[in-house]
This record gives sequence, structure tokens and C-alpha cells, in this order.
Amino acid sequence: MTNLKVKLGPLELKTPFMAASGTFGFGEEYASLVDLQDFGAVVVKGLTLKPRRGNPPPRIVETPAGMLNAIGLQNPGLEVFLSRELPRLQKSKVKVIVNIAGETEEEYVTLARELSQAGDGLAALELNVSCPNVKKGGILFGTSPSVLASLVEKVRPVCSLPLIVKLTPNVTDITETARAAESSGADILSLVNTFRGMVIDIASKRPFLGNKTGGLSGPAIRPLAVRMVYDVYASVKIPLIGMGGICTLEDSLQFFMAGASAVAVGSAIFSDPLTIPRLTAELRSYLEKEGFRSPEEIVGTAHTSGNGEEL
Amino acid sequence: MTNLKVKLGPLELKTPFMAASGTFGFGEEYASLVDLQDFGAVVVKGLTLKPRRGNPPPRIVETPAGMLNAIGLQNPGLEVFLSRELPRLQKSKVKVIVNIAGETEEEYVTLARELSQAGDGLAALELNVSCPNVKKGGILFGTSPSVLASLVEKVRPVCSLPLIVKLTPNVTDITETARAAESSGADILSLVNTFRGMVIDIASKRPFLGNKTGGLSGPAIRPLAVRMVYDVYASVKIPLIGMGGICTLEDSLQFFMAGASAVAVGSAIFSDPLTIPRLTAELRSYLEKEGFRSPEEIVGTAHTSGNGEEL
Amino acid sequence: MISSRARVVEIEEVAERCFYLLLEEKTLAAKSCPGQFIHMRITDNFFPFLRRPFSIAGTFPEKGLLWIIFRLSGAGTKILSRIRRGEEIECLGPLGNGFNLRKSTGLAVLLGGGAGIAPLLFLAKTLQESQKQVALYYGASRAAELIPVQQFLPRGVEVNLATEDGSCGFKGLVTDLLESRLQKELLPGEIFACGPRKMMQSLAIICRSKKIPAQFSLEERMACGIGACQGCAVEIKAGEKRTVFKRVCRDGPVFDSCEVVW
Amino acid sequence: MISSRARVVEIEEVAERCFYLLLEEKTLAAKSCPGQFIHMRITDNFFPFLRRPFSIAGTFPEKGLLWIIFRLSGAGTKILSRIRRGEEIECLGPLGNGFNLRKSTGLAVLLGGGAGIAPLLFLAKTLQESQKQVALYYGASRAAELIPVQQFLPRGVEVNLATEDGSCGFKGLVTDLLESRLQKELLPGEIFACGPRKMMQSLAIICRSKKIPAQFSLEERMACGIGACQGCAVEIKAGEKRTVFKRVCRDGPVFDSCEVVW
Ligand SMILES: Cc1cc2nc3c(=O)[nH]c(=O)nc-3n(C[C@H](O)[C@H](O)[C@H](O)COP(=O)(O)OP(=O)(O)OC[C@H]3O[C@@H](n4cnc5c(N)ncnc54)[C@H](O)[C@@H]3O)c2cc1C
Ligand SMILES: Cc1cc2nc3c(=O)[nH]c(=O)nc-3n(C[C@H](O)[C@H](O)[C@H](O)COP(=O)(O)OP(=O)(O)OC[C@H]3O[C@@H](n4cnc5c(N)ncnc54)[C@H](O)[C@@H]3O)c2cc1C
Ligand SMILES: Cc1cc2nc3c(=O)[nH]c(=O)nc-3n(C[C@H](O)[C@H](O)[C@H](O)COP(=O)(O)O)c2cc1C
Ligand SMILES: Cc1cc2nc3c(=O)[nH]c(=O)nc-3n(C[C@H](O)[C@H](O)[C@H](O)COP(=O)(O)O)c2cc1C
Ligand code: FES
Ligand code: FES
Repeated sequence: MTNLKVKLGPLELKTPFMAASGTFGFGEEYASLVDLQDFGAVVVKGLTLKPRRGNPPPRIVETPAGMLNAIGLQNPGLEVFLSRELPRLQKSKVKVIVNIAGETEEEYVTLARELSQAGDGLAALELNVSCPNVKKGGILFGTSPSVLASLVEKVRPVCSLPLIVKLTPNVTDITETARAAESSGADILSLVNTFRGMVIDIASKRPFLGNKTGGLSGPAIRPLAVRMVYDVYASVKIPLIGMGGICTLEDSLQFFMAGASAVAVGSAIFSDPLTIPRLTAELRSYLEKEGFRSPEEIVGTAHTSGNGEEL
Repeated sequence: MTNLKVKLGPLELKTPFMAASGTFGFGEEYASLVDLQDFGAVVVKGLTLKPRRGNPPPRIVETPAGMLNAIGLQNPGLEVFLSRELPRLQKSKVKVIVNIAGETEEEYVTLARELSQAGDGLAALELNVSCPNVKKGGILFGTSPSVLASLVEKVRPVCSLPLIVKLTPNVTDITETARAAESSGADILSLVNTFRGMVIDIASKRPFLGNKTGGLSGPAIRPLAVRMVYDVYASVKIPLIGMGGICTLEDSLQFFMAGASAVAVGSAIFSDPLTIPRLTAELRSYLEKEGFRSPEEIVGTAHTSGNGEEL
Repeated sequence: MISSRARVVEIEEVAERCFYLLLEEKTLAAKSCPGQFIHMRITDNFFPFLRRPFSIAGTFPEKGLLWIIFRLSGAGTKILSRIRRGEEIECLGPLGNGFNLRKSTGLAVLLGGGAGIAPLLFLAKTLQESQKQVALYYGASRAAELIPVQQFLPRGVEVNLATEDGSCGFKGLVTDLLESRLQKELLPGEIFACGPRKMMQSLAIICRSKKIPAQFSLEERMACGIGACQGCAVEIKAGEKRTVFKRVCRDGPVFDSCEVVW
Repeated sequence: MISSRARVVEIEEVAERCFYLLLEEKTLAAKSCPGQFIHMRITDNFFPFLRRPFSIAGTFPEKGLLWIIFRLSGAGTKILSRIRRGEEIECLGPLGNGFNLRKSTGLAVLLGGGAGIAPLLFLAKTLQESQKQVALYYGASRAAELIPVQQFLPRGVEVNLATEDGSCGFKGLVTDLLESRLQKELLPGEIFACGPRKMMQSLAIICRSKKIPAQFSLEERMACGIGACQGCAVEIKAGEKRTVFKRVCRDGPVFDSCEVVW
């Protein structure tokens, strides 16, 4: 049987499919519907040092082929995560990646240090420098290459886990922030987080979301995300985790071919909680049918023409 | 009857609806289907100094709630436009806005000068500094505030027509380019042009479009465009033309409320050539029902709360 | 909670733009309680992108059937209204915490506005079956929009109708009708309500002033529907001055009226 | 060219994943020529976002009817396959330049692959009616995918079938079948073809080597369908070394085989 294992630098996954941060909570709610064993990894909801209340409602609105969310990183904070969520997650045997967000460099550093010491239940840390829904921190760290580099340099020494930096697509040139993260010590890049958007409620003549703007996810952004993965693949040497609107096997193949070594499924899970097990089975048959022994053989293939030449 | 007239600085339009550049050709093809008299203006296909061959096919691909295009500014060039297209357009009584693109500042300047002298058939010029589908010029002028300001400063003195600058959304902060265009002499800003995206053809493992990347338009980008109009409205004083995925009256109201004084309909025309006449009639009844005397009364209303306060 | 494909047994327009949809799904039929809802995937092709939540309006556990009442509202319900008998539709459910029936004593007054009637039909039936006295107050804007509730209710439930234009029953808002009755003879042990936000807000004020305990079923935009995304937040009192955001889908949709921050 | 709502008169699956769709629209029925197409708006709600182009497969001008043959391919044709009699669908048409029939003399050989058969059915009928001799070559991958062409053709049209798996007619590609006949007795005055790109490429080589004039109906992704967007470009020879991009929708879809740059 075709082996779906993939290796992203220091991070080994048994399949290239993971649940994207914020769409799977801390794994608890979906656990009764899907077998987490089928997952390459679960990236848990963005974690902050202290509990966060989140943004005022409404927090969600559907848009054409997508949705805006403005959750505002509502989460119980590091302490509750370590005492309540982590032990439970450690029992299920899935690889857990913790998505962390801070308002200051120090908060990121503290989170990275504490989580690195949290035992062997964690597979990696993902620096969320791209949340469009919080006023301080978040996306601000992700839009300037130099600010991002400084943050990653500070986190790197205290982080003994594989370090993923999650890039924001709300930039002029994503290859610049990608290179900044790479050269300052990231092991892996994940992309993309959501695009900042707004829906106006015609009746009240006001922005619909309590937070006014929210982050756009779903199939609508897929062509933009694929293009960014393609561009970043050509600009850095470290492995990539691709995401943005993945619903079907074909969608995920686009990301692999563009250069992602693994992919994350986000908001499609809301519509179909079984997306990841389905994609896993479909990828296996695709690879077998096409004569590939590993998903790694198709990573980045869109960059070479039929005869193997660089384009 | 409610008057739909709007005034955008030096540009007066009889309705706030225009056809977006590139989606209506030079007006000829659609003329047998729709009465151009119903239009506030028609923005013609991007015009360059010399004829352009355009990009290799395929040039178009549908995406979730949208499409990518990579036409590559195929057009007959200034000379043929002046001798063949313009006289025909001048006969129909619609206001014509010419969208111009250059590979160098000089080309923009020449285009602006020649078109300013072309007689009274033209209502305005729109500087296309945001085409994602050509290698030289285009989007490169639109992503850096200083490069953009320098271009607008050179074009302004030779342009006797109202000058619209069309902003690209492929930037970290669109309010920066908006302010640069305003302070260097733009009369009006239009936004947004398309978002750079890619679709990969799974079968050939290659980017689907001949040009590899293309520009995303359609409902998929609407929440992103509305957000940008909202942000730019709060940052500049000159009037805005909003666009991006407008299909229905509700869609256009979102743009007006976000701060657009007029809107352009682009790719929706492909699906429904009668979009603009339909929106015109619907806007009229909406305004009457709600007791507004002019579309201008709803422009920017999403920035003030119910009791008129700034948010 | 299960994820399952339910088969369409019947679909019928029972009032203007209001549909009755009868589904076959054994587990859902067996396990659902009044106030719980199902999260339906309208199509298999991710258009519309999100699922749609609908209250369970009734069950026939012995036949493995359950039903909902839905109102045409946007693209999703439009597609749903065209589903045909025999087709299947993916449902997640039963979701949320239903109405709390343990503490209810005395007359149960059920107040429904528009499509908010759905969970109350299930509730009325359940209360009746446990020998409780039930009075239903149901309002819509016009007679044509009132679904024929008697058809869906057991005998013995008192029904009071209100329409805004007076085309059927009391002329005015259903909350006004209820309030006028409360001035006179009506003495509810508890009120259960579901409907538009405005209706719920007025009712909350009435209940507070009259000190009548009340349970409200709330609506909020949902993504996951099962508690994972924090999307469906409502502000809930947590002590004197503090409030927290709770999830309509998991912590609700039913909340005590005095908990909710309106 | 008009934009109009056509009424569905009949829809039927005539071969595996291939549908016959009969529409009522007087002007389209009266004005369409073989090789022209209609641009159909699959739904009214901008999903799918773009229209879909389909060749006109035949008309009954006296009855105001026209028909197309479409193959299930993706989301758009899936929705189209579920349309019901009596429903209406927006059509732009007739679009494009049809086959040029003036210069055709001698035997007309029509070569169709898969859904590419559609415009050739219309063409065959028209040629027959003007007393031309017609031979149709039609290929698909399996017998089940062959639409029953005889049913749609007038008497007297010679039909030659090919399937890749040999389940019906010649075993192999339809171009191979044609080529073998050309080696022997077959002497076409002109060839008219429509089908997958690969088929057209092989045929172009055959035609060039045998010096047989040929007209090809091409397909390309379309947005406007009427010539405004330059989206449907194909590279066409314009002199010895120069090529230009022409629009399939307006300058085509029919091109001389020797003009096309493959
Ligand atoms: C717990 C719960 C129970 C419900 N029970 C019923 C019921 O029994 N009968 C009924 O007719 N309606 C009910 N609703 C409302 C119903 O979910 C919406 O009417 C429906 O989702 C509208 O979908 P649409 O695509 O037609 O409308 P659109 O407006 O196109 O939907 C766009 C988006 O907004 C969401 N949305 C729109 N209206 C509402 C709303 N009122 N509440 C929550 N989300 C909304 C949709 O789910 C979708 O994500 C319930 C809502 C909730 C939260
Ligand atoms: C001039 C012309 C005439 C045609 N005539 C017929 C016909 O008579 N019968 C028939 O079955 N098919 C015909 N086609 C192909 C038909 O248009 C496509 O099969 C159809 O658009 C697929 O739509 P979909 O949504 O099912 O597929 P999807 O793959 O989901 O479509 C996605 C997008 O790609 C486009 N697309 C997909 N395949 C093609 C294609 N082969 N050519 C052009 N665009 C495509 C669609 O229009 C849409 O924009 C014709 C195409 C052209 C250009
Ligand atoms: C409701 C919701 C909450 C999210 N929360 C987070 C988060 O806490 N941290 C983070 O890095 N990304 C978060 N994201 C972004 C996703 O992880 C993902 O990057 C994005 O949604 C694009 O993928 P998709 O289109 O598959 O959803 C969130 C997305 C959604 C829809
Ligand atoms: C096929 C196509 C061609 C376009 N050509 C141009 C162009 O020449 N110049 C320009 O400024 N914008 C061009 N645009 C962008 C549109 O004018 C518009 O900004 C964009 O499509 C967003 O609007 P929409 O979502 O309503 O289509 C083109 C768009 C499309 C779809
Ligand atoms: S909808 Fe996701 S938590 Fe309620
Ligand atoms: S599809 Fe627009 S020019 Fe052909």
C-alpha cells in the first residue's frame, strides 16, 4: 500500500493532511465524528498567554464560496490549555501542533518556552503572526519582514519544537515575509491565513460583523492561496504547509503540485467533518493509480515542465 | 422620480453604474444587447500605446464564485483606437472612460496627452497601474506608493481630463497607495483591480493559464473589495469608484455604504449582460422606497452609526 | 451527536414561503429533544459553503422520522425547497441543549414568532404528553404566513394567533397579545420562546417585570454547529458585572432569559 | 444575436452521461446555422459564475425549437442535467460563425469525437437538405457513450462508428478509422470536424498530408462568449511567420484547419 508519510524538515507526519487552526477547536468536539488517527496532525485553536474573551458577535458571515470570521482568538489561555486540553489531547494519539499568538514579542517567547517544556505531546509550534481579527499583535507581526524576522529570532532559541511560521496573505509580496521567516530560523512555513474582508448589512447600513472586518476563508481564496504557495516554493528552501479553500482531492493536489509538502483543511470541515479521512483515502488511490510511491513525489511538480525542465 | 446623478469631483455621471474595464471591450459587442444610454459610463478595455498581442491561451478559468483572467492587455493600440473605436463610441452618447496602461512612465504620459487632445468624446482617463497580467509596467506601478506618486505627478500636467487612478488590491496597505495617488493629483480613485491567483491543472501538473497566473474577479473577492473601499474612504478625501464582484443591488449598496460614489460592474456582465440596466432600475426603487433623493445620500453611511456618530 | 444522511420522505409548502420537511433518520428521530436542532448540508458541492441550522419540529421515533419547518430566506433554503422525495441530505444532530423541562410547573406558555414556531411545536407535544397544560401564542406578519399549527399539534393545546395586519387573530405583535393577557387572567408557570430578536427582547422585558421564568431559543450565525469554532457567540451574564461569550450551538440554543445580554 | 429565455421542452439522457435538451425559442430556432453555438446561463444566482457554451445540434424553425447535446462534465452540466420541462434558461445566441458551406463540393466527411458530434448533426442535416453527399465518422471511448446518432439524422447519411475499446464499430480512434478509409476508397471534397484537441491535431496532420480542405470547430474557455473580453483566444496564422490571437467565440468557433497553430 502506498505510504502517505511526509517529512517536513524536523516534522514527520503519517499523512499530509492536517486540520487548520481555529476550525477544529482543541479536537474535542469533532472527536466523536472522526477518528483523529486518520489525521497527519491537528493544529489547535490559536492559543494566547492569558484567556481571551473574543470579539463581539456576530462573528461569522457566509460569503460567495467562503466565509468571514472574526472570532478574535477566544481561548482559555495557556494555563487551562496545559491543565485541561493538553492531557486529553495527549491520550488520543494524534500529533498536536499548537498555534500561538501574542500581543508582544515577550508573550510569544513565553508561550514558546512553556510549550516546549510541556512534554512530548506536542509535535510542533505554529507562530500565528497573521490573525486579522485582533487589534494588537497578530497580523502586525506578519506584514513587515523585519518585524517578523525579529520575532522569529527571539522565539527560535527558546523553542525546542519544530517551528512553523504561519504567513499572512495580506501583503504585497509574500515571498519577502517567507524569506524573512526562513532566514531567522523557521523550520516550516504555513500559508495562508485569512484575507481581511468586510460585509455590510444593508438593512442597518453597518458592517455586519461585530468586529467590522473578518478573515475570508474557503474556496473563494483558493486560487490566491495556490499562487502564493507556488511563489513561496520558488523562494525558500524550507518545506511548506499549504491551505486555503481545500475541499476536494483535486484542490489538495493543486497545493502539492504548487509546492506544499502537507496541506491543512480549514473551513471545509464545517461543511463536511469527514473531509480529511475522505481526502486521505482519495489521495491513496490517486497515488496508486498514477504510480507514485509517496505524496512527496508530486510536491512542486507544477514548477517543472513535462520534461523535467525548470520553467 | 429619484435622480440617479452622481458627481465625482470633476466627473458627472447620470447613474452611478459603469462597465468595468476589460469586461465590455470597446462597447461594440454588447451594444446590440443593452442600451448604453442606461450606463453612467463605459470604461473601455485597457489601452496601450502600441498594439498588444496578449497572453498565450488559455486565458480564462472559472474558480469558485469567480474567474481568473490573463488576457495580457490584448488591444489594437492608441492609433487604431483613435481612428476606429473612438468615432464609433462618440456616436453612442455614453460617457467613455479610457483605461490606459504603459510599460514606462513615458508611455503613460504620451497616452494621457494624446487622449486629452482627442476631442470631447472622452469623460475621463483611468490609469491602470494594477494589471497583474503583464510582465512590464502594470501592477509594478501600483504596488509602491512612491513609484505610483511619481507616475501620477508626471501624468497629471498633461491630462486635461478627470484623472482616475485604479488601485491594485495586491498590497499590504491599500490606504498608502490611495493616499499617494491622491496627493500626487488623482481626481478619483477606482478600486479594486483583480487579485493575482493561480489554478493548477491536475492532469498536466502545470499552471492552467498560459500566463501561469491570472487576476481573480467575481463575487469571491467582493468582501475583500468592500473592506478596501471602506478603508480607503476613511483615508482620502477624493471620491471613489468601487468594484469587485458586484452582481446584485445589495452588492452595489454595500459598496456605496462603504464609501463608493459610483460602482463598476465587471465580470458579472459575462453572466448577465443586463446587469447594469437591472441595477439601475433596482437602485431607483430602493432609493424611493427608503426615502432618499439621491444615491449620494447613502455613500459612506457604514462609517457612521445609527445616530450619526463616527465609528 | 451523529452525522448521517437522512432521506426526504415528504416536502410541502404549508404556508407562504414556509415548508414542512419530513425526514427519515432513525437515530435522530430517537434521540432528539425539543429545542435541539440539526445542521444540514444543503448540497454536496460546497455551495452554499456552510451548513444551515434548523430546529427539530417533531419526531416519530417509532417510524424513524423527524421533521422541520423552514422558511424561504436566502440561497440555502431556496435550494432546500426544491429537494425531492427520496433524495438524501446530510444532517449533523441532534445538536445543542434543548429546553429544560424538569423545573417547569403550572401553565407552560409557548411564544413563537415566524419560523420560531418550529421548536415550540415539538415542545408543545412533549409537554402535553407529560400532562402539562400548554398555551401557544404564535404570530406572523400576515395570515398567509401562519403555518396551520393545529395540524401539527395534539388536541388540548390552546392556540392564540396574532398577525401584524390583523388578517388572522389578534391584530398586532404576538408579544402585545401575550402582554394584554398577562394583565388579565393569564398566570404562566414558565414561558418558552423562539422568534426574531426584537420579539425576544420585548418578551425579556415583560418576563423580568412580571418575574416569570423564561427559556429562549436563540439564533446566531453558525459555522461548525458543534462547538469547535466559537463562531456563534452570544453574550451571557456571568455574575454581577461580568459577561462571557457562550456558544449558541453547544451551550444553547436555549438560554434562561435573564442570562442573556440583549 | 439575442438574449432570451428559452423554455425546456424535453430533456433526456440519450447515452451514458450525454443529454438531449430540446428548447423553445423562436428567434434562435429561426436564425441558427450549423457550427454556431449558444451561451447558456445555467442558474440565475451566479453559481456557477460563468455561462456555458453549447453547439446547436439542430433546429425545427417551423416549431420554434432547437436542441443541444451535452455531456456531463463538471458542476455546470450537472445542474443543467437536472433542469425540468417547463423551466426556463437564459440563452445568448446564435453566436459565432458557423461552418462555411458555400465552397463545399463533393463528398462531405464529418468527423466527430465525443460531444463534438453535436454541431455535426446539424451540419449533416443541412448538407443533406442541399443534396450534398455526407459521411459521418463518430467515435467515443465505449459503446455506452455513443449517442444514437441515427435517431437524430436524416436518412441517407452514411454513419461510421468507432470505439476505443471496440465495444461498437471500429476498434480504435475515429481518426484511425478515417485514415484507413482514406488510404483506400474514400475521397472527401472537404472535412468538417469537432472533438477533443488530440483528435483535431491528428486530423490536421492527415488533412495537410492529403491536401484535403478542412474546417474545425474549436473549443476554448469563454467568459463573455460574444467577443468583448478576448478570453477565448486561439493562435491563428497570419502570413508566413506571423500569428495573431483570434477569438473562438466571435472569429470562430469554426476555423480552417490550416490556419490553426496547434
Ligand atoms: C439554532 C437555530 C435553529 C433554527 N431553526 C430554524 C427553523 O426551525 N426554521 C427556520 O426556518 N429557520 C431556522 N433557523 C434559521 C435558519 O438557519 C436560517 O433561516 C437559514 O440558515 C437561512 O439560510 P439561507 O441560505 O436561506 O439564507 P441566507 O441568508 O442566504 O444565509 C446566509 C448565511 O446566514 C445564515 N443565516 C441566515 N439567517 C439566519 C438565522 N436566522 N439564524 C442563523 N443563521 C442564519 C445562514 O445559515 C448562512 O450561513 C434556525 C437558526 C438557528 C441558529
Ligand atoms: C463553442 C463551444 C461549443 C461547445 N459545444 C458543446 C456541445 O455541443 N456539447 C457539449 O457537451 N459540450 C460542448 N462544449 C463544451 C462545454 O462548453 C463544456 O463541456 C461545459 O462548459 C462544461 O461545463 P461544466 O460546468 O460541466 O464543467 P466544468 O469543468 O466544471 O466547467 C468549468 C469551466 O470550464 C469551462 N469548460 C469546461 N470544459 C470546457 C470545454 N470543453 N470547452 C470550453 N469550456 C469548457 C466551462 O464553461 C466553465 O467555465 C462546447 C464548448 C465550446 C467552446
Ligand atoms: C473560524 C476560523 C477560526 C480561525 N482561527 C485561527 C486561529 O486561531 N489561528 C490561525 O492561525 N488561523 C486561524 N484560522 C485560519 C485557518 O487556520 C486557515 O488558515 C484559513 O481558514 C484558510 O483555510 P481554509 O480556507 O481551508 O479555511 C481560522 C479560520 C477560521 C475559518
Ligand atoms: C476579462 C477581464 C479583463 C480585464 N481587463 C482589465 C483591463 O484591461 N484594465 C483594467 O484596469 N482592469 C481590467 N479588468 C479588471 C476589471 O476592470 C475589474 O477591476 C475586476 O474584474 C473586478 O471587478 P469584477 O469582480 O466585477 O469583475 C479585467 C477583468 C476581467 C475579468
Ligand atoms: S458554530 Fe462553531 S462554535 Fe457554534
Ligand atoms: S469569450 Fe469573450 S471574447 Fe470570446
